[in-house]
Amino acid sequence: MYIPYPHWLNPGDNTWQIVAATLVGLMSLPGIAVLYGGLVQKKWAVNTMLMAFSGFSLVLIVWVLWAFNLSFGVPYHTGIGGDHSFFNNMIGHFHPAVSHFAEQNQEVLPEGTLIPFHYNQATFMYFQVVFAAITPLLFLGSVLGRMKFKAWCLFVPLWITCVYSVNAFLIWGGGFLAQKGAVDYSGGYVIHLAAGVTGFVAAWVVGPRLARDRRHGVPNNLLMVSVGAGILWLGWNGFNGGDPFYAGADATSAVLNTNLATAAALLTWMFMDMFFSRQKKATFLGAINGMIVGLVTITPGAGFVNGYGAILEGLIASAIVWVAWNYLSKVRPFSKVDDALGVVYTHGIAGLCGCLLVGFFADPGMIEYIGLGKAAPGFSVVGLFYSGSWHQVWEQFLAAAWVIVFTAIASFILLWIVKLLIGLREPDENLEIGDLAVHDEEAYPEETFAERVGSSVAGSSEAIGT
Amino acid sequence: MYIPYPHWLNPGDNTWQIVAATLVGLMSLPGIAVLYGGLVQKKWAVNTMLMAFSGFSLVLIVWVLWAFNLSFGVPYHTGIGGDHSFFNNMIGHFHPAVSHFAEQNQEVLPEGTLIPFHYNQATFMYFQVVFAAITPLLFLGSVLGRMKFKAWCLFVPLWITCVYSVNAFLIWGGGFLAQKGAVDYSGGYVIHLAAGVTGFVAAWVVGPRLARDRRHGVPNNLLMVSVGAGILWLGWNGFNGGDPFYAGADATSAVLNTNLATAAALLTWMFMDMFFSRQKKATFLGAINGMIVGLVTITPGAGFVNGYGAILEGLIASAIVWVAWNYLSKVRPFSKVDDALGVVYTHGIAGLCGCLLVGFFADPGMIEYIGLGKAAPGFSVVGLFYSGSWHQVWEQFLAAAWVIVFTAIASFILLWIVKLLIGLREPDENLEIGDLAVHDEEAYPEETFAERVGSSVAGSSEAIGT
Amino acid sequence: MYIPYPHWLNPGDNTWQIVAATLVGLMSLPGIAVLYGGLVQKKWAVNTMLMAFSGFSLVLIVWVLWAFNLSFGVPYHTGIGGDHSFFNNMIGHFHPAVSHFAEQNQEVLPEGTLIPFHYNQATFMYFQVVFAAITPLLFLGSVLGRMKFKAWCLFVPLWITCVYSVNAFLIWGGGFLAQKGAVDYSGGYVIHLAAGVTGFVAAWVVGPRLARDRRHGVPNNLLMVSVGAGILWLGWNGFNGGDPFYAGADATSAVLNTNLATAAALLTWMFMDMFFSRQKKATFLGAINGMIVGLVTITPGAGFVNGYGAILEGLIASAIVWVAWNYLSKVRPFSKVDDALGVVYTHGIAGLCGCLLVGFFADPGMIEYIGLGKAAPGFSVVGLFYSGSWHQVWEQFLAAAWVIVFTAIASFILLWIVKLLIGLREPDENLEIGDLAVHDEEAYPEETFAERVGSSVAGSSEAIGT
Amino acid sequence: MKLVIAVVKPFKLDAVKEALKVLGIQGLTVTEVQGFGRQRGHTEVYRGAEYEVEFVPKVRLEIVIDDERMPEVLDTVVAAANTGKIGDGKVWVVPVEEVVRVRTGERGSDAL
Amino acid sequence: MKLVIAVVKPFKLDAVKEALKVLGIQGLTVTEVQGFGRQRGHTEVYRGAEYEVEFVPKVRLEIVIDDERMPEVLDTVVAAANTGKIGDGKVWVVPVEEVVRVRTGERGSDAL
Amino acid sequence: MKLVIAVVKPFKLDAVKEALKVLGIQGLTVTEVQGFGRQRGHTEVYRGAEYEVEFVPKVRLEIVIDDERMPEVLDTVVAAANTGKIGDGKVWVVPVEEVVRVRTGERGSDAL
Ligand SMILES: Nc1ncnc2c1ncn2[C@@H]1O[C@H](COP(=O)(O)OP(=O)(O)O)[C@@H](O)[C@H]1O
Ligand SMILES: Nc1ncnc2c1ncn2[C@@H]1O[C@H](COP(=O)(O)OP(=O)(O)O)[C@@H](O)[C@H]1O
Ligand SMILES: Nc1ncnc2c1ncn2[C@@H]1O[C@H](COP(=O)(O)OP(=O)(O)O)[C@@H](O)[C@H]1O
Repeated sequence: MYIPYPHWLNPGDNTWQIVAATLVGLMSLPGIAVLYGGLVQKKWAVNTMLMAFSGFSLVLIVWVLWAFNLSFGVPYHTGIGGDHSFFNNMIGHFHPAVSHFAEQNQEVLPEGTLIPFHYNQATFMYFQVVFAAITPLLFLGSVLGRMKFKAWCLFVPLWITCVYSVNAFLIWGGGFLAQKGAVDYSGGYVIHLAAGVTGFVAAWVVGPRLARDRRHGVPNNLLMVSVGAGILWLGWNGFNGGDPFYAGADATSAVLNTNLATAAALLTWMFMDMFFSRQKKATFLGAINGMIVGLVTITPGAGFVNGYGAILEGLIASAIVWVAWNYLSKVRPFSKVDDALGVVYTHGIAGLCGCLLVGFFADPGMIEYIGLGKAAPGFSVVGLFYSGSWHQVWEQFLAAAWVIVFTAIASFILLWIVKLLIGLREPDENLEIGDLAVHDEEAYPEETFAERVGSSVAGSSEAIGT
Repeated sequence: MYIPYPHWLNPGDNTWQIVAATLVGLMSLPGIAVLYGGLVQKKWAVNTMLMAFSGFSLVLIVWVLWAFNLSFGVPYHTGIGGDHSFFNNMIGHFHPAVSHFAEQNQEVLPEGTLIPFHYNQATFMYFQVVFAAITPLLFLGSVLGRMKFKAWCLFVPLWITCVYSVNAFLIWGGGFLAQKGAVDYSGGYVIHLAAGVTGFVAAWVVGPRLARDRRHGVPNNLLMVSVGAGILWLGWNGFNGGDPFYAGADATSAVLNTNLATAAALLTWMFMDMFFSRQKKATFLGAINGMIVGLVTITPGAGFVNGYGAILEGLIASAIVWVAWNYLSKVRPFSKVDDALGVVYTHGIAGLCGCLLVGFFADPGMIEYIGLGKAAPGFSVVGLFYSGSWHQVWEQFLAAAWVIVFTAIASFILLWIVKLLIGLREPDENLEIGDLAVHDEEAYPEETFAERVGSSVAGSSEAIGT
Repeated sequence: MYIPYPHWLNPGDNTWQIVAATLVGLMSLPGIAVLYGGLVQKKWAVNTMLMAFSGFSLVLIVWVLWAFNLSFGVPYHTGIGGDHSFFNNMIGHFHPAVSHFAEQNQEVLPEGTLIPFHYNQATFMYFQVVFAAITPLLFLGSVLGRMKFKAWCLFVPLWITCVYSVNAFLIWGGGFLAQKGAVDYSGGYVIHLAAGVTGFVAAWVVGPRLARDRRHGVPNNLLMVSVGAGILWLGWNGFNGGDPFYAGADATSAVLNTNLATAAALLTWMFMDMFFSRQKKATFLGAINGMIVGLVTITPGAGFVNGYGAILEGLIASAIVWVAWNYLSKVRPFSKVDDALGVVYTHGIAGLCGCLLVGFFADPGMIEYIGLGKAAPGFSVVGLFYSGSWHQVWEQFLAAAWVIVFTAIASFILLWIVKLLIGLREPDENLEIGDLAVHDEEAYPEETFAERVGSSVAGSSEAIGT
Repeated sequence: MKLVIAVVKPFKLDAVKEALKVLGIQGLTVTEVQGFGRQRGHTEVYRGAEYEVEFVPKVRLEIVIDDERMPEVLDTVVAAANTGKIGDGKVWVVPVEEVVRVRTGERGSDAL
Repeated sequence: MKLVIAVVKPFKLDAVKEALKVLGIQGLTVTEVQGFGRQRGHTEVYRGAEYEVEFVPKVRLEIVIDDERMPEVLDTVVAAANTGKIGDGKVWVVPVEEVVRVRTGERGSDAL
Repeated sequence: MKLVIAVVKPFKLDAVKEALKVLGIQGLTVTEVQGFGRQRGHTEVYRGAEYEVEFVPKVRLEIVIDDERMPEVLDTVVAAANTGKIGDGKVWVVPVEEVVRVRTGERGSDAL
């Protein structure tokens, strides 16, 4: 006699988790690939897309071979300090996770979870890897149009191993910061703030695009931007909805909140463009910026705030980032670093806003896990507006400080290692040409002037006319 | 001790509902945005996409703040007539729905449901809002290429509040028409018929595009149309599959039927083009028209008809709309109103066909909810072909008459209000230029002739050559 | 009193199955439609997309009317040989499946299943039809740019009926090959190997594209390729994850493995391009080829191999197909047949690799269905590396031989029938022009030179200037 | 023979073409070009960055004709392309020493 | 010097270019254009609406050459571009008073 | 009057345009073209298939001017477009017999 799954596995939760993961995967491919591919200058579209596809692939392999256990595995004890010392709670063990046990056994987190997982480790690993994989694709936006392709292929695995894993373990893997009380519903710190910081540092270390490209570098295809943006928005339902790890009430509340914050942020940016920009016109790409800000801002608190909080967070963050985008960008160091797509604003500053705003808006009534008996009413977060206490804001701030400082320094070091090993920039003669020089391909090939080399025309007589 | 969800919540049903909602969201963004963005003239593609993204966002905010309870909340008693009078059953209470209770408590419909919902209100609210949000995007197709952007931003919230909510309450919220017996599985009346009527009225009130645009206004990108069309088709699995509100047998039957009707309608339109059009050629955009007609037609009956019914409905409606598209369009008033993308045909007439055809094809054997005891075999609808009675057809007809008349008049009034307040049309000098005049952006920017104003070329020495 | 579903229906499993099916549907529309639409020469993009949409639709109708029961219905007894003879186990009964019983009753396979299905037949039928429907779209890639549109509309239904149904029944429907022990997790034989073979035979019988097109036929839009490729990759989560038919641990393990093999294959192809190609450059379209090879290769074994196996399969198959693509293509018959997009390599050879590699890498520890009592530990497959026996390899080989030989011969005959009835090729004067000749449409219409015929400019005064 | 080159507003192409047809002109060649002149261009804004575009889309017509037809052709083009607004464009005339019809090899006036 | 302008069918570009190479022509400039002439255009249909396109895609070649090479170049282009079908195109010749090579500033024949 | 035709590298368009502005040139017309010459093209590779592209993108400027301005315009364009690298392009001059401003019908120098 056969059964489809063990008693601990719930097909509803398992389905939600894997579907949410698939939605997040779609955010990267084709989402980010074509969003950035359409926003970048035409001559760099192919390079951008290939970096997205290869970056995603590299993270997948690295993840199952070691980074997953570094991020969520048994804590690695450096032995420095006591059991609860930072250094004994900053990273997991180095161990692959690809055997049939690793894939099919029930997921268990070393430090224990409030509720045993309702699915196997493959589900959890896949859900987590799509988050890890999108992060480099986000900061890719900062270094478009000049970074050496090989350098990208080396930097991504290094960064995931040395930077992402540490932040993930500290905040999600039950590490030091988690123990201190900082919360990150689904990646405000680990993903967006870290991506913004890394992108900015990388843009600085790699150096700017050609002056010529910055002078003429308009986007190439706004319909493609639309394809990517739409997938990003709706894909985010999985990004934030998947993070309670169960298909419960908080998951769908997080989905609704995500959409509310995003709508509020998109409209805020659009109206600020209409009323405060020099042209006094609503712009499509401005609206998309606002949309991204909303998605990013609500990420660390999607299931901790209520609908009002979500709308307000989107509104506030969008206004802040709009101002930063239009004015902060004119002062050093921002004016000096060529962050091609402005990742430091739409992910860095927006992520920071979100992380801090949770400290204010978190509603204790938003129960992530229901508590019975003395655990009642359950697990939730209490923000300043409900507790009157600055505690959570402070915890959020400390974690933000850590992520910014650590990520900046570590990324800087890794970039230098890559620079010394193989160099970070394409040579100028390639920069002048773009995709055709680096990949022998262009985004929209023209057939009139291209002729196949040594093409066999076997089996077909040339037809003439037209 | 913690549990992931309350006893009344079923993770399978909750997952299906939120995933279905996400699929419907994708139909709007990027679906409709790029379908219309690719079909419209190149000079209006950006404006079209921005209207789609902003319209979607506006509905989200309006929905949670008041429109949700207007549509599905406790009936508002005008006091005119008795308890069952039309005026005491036409709209819900005005009340926001964004508190943590509103989001996390179990969904309950005032007039009661056959079966208590298996999920919280956030799930239901989000599922319903993506339906509300796509409706204005549908009639957007009628007013492309001339409507003032600000007017759009004002009309959409007004329309959702005054028109959509009323229709939704009357037919879905347990209102008068529902009590009378009209059925609408997932939006033939409330969404498609209403969108078709509103679009047509709006196209008339706003006035036509520039003669020049109508003379030269070819689509700009058929591959984009393909992206949007494909997402629309498969996204519709959530649109119709989500409407039993439980992941049961009728939900997946509705999905299969949706695909059957769509395939039949696509092929019917394609073959009619091949055999009856002047050119005697199959066309891609013709096939897409047929596809949309199929999707729309099956919507009001997806889970009430069986496979035969689905195929026949698609075939019949596609043939009818094909004839209307090619001939009715030549007679007044159709010949006089510039319905840019022909929404009145593919959504209005197709929706009407679907609403009426349910009255004929509904199969009592298609059980939406299983009845036990004397409720056996359960809830289903009986069409003329099974009952021999015109009853259902008549009910469907009455509801259609209401929706057409009410929606036309109400939309007309709202449009005039907007016209008086801020005007409906872009000035002609903007119409001549399009996106570049209204948003300072164009769909496919050209870099050769664009030069950055006051671009800092800091940190990079201009490279020469190529 | 009402209930949402019968006791045998599990909403979690039903949700997973229908969502997985929707993801697979998205792989075809818009996936394959725009992947191929972007890869083909600009002049054929519309034709390509219309063939994809119409092919998908034709299969849907044919499927429910007869092909589903031919593939999964009660075996048709030819009476030749005994009960277990090949001829009594090669095809199912001819019978439609569209009544309300067919849609809503619990799915049951005639030869019985290890575990009764947790959902109704509509779910299963829809899941299976999206697999059937994508197969012709795959081999469409071989005959692009010359096949007569009407011939396509006739060949697809014939092929599904006479070729697909037979392979499906033999391997999945409990037919002869299944009884012998060949395994195909989700379509290595039935879909990819068959598509590769059919495409190659069709390319040969239909004849090559115009020499002119082959000399100048560059792709037209690499961003569109990216859209299609991304949807293909993530959609494959449903393709392989759906095949245990329950949302269990093996389903999500299959999803993870699918992504691992794909990442490994993409990177392998990319690095081989960087180090072994003449240009020594990574190319985007090369990476996409590798991606497809990975997806195809893991398909027949996604849930039978573990993570190591998945990575190695992707690596090995990608290297093999890369060599075949670059060298085998230069020798007869490959050099003589104009397989436009190289389907015989990326689906044929890659599918074959996958089918055989299962025989080596299948890990008995990967349990698809858990066995209780003496059935413990459950159903799994044992490959050479675990059993030391060539048995499974041999079974896999026999099935491959059958599929190649039968599919090639049957397709050849069907093509000739179509050729005799209506011809297979567009006339040369149409081939010279492409979409504009066959459909009166082009992919990216140009408005400057197009003028509406007899356009009514009613209701609008021409505006002048700009 | 003469080569008349006219740079006019794109939406005037039909009008000019039709007017020339009336004159019995058998053929012409059109190029999409960008014009720089008194008519100022526009500003584009992408993600807050302003780009100045000093050029305006125009169409450029080339018409090879016999010397004696030059005056009427010139007047016809100017009349048909005129809107009275800045940016209407320019027409200029260049001498042509030889013309050949590729299909037949005919030369001179016969080639037109 | 002379400027030879040839408007021919796009798929004939290779042939013409190769033929000119044989003649030792060092360079030329090509523009994608739309031609109007005896060869009729086509009809496009989008969502049931018919659009008439009276223009046909062509490529326009510009070749600056020394006077004495004019005849052979003319013949070569005509021969290479010919298909004998309507729409093969036209070639015409315009006088050139000066030529400069930007890179070196060389003038006249040396600039070619 | 004269027609100055300059084929230069696309990224030199701004420089040339600005230089001409300084000279007080009121207008010009630009076309995106493909050039064939000493500067070799490139190879493109799609799915393993190699395609040779012998053409290089250039921009083609047309400037109608009064005879006496010809020398300075010629020198200005050459100076502004020069990078010293192969492929800088060519400039040639063609005689113009008549010019008309469509908007006003003005002829000759007044039309410029
Ligand atoms: N000197 C010139 N040489 C070549 N083309 C010119 C010249 N002057 C103007 N043009 C073309 O004519 C177009 C219209 O000229 P403009 O000065 O804008 O308006 P108007 O001709 O009405 O004064 C310009 O866009 C440009 O394409
Ligand atoms: N008078 C003309 N001036 C400029 N271009 C012309 C003229 N006549 C024809 N052409 C160009 O030559 C092309 C071919 O001419 P057409 O009359 O179609 O065929 P044919 O030259 O074989 O008679 C046209 O498409 C157009 O581009
Ligand atoms: N004889 C010619 N006729 C027309 N255009 C030419 C001619 N020779 C060169 N050109 C144009 O000038 C461009 C530059 O010429 P090229 O020989 O590549 O470099 P250079 O002028 O520096 O020697 C070419 O791409 C082509 O567009």
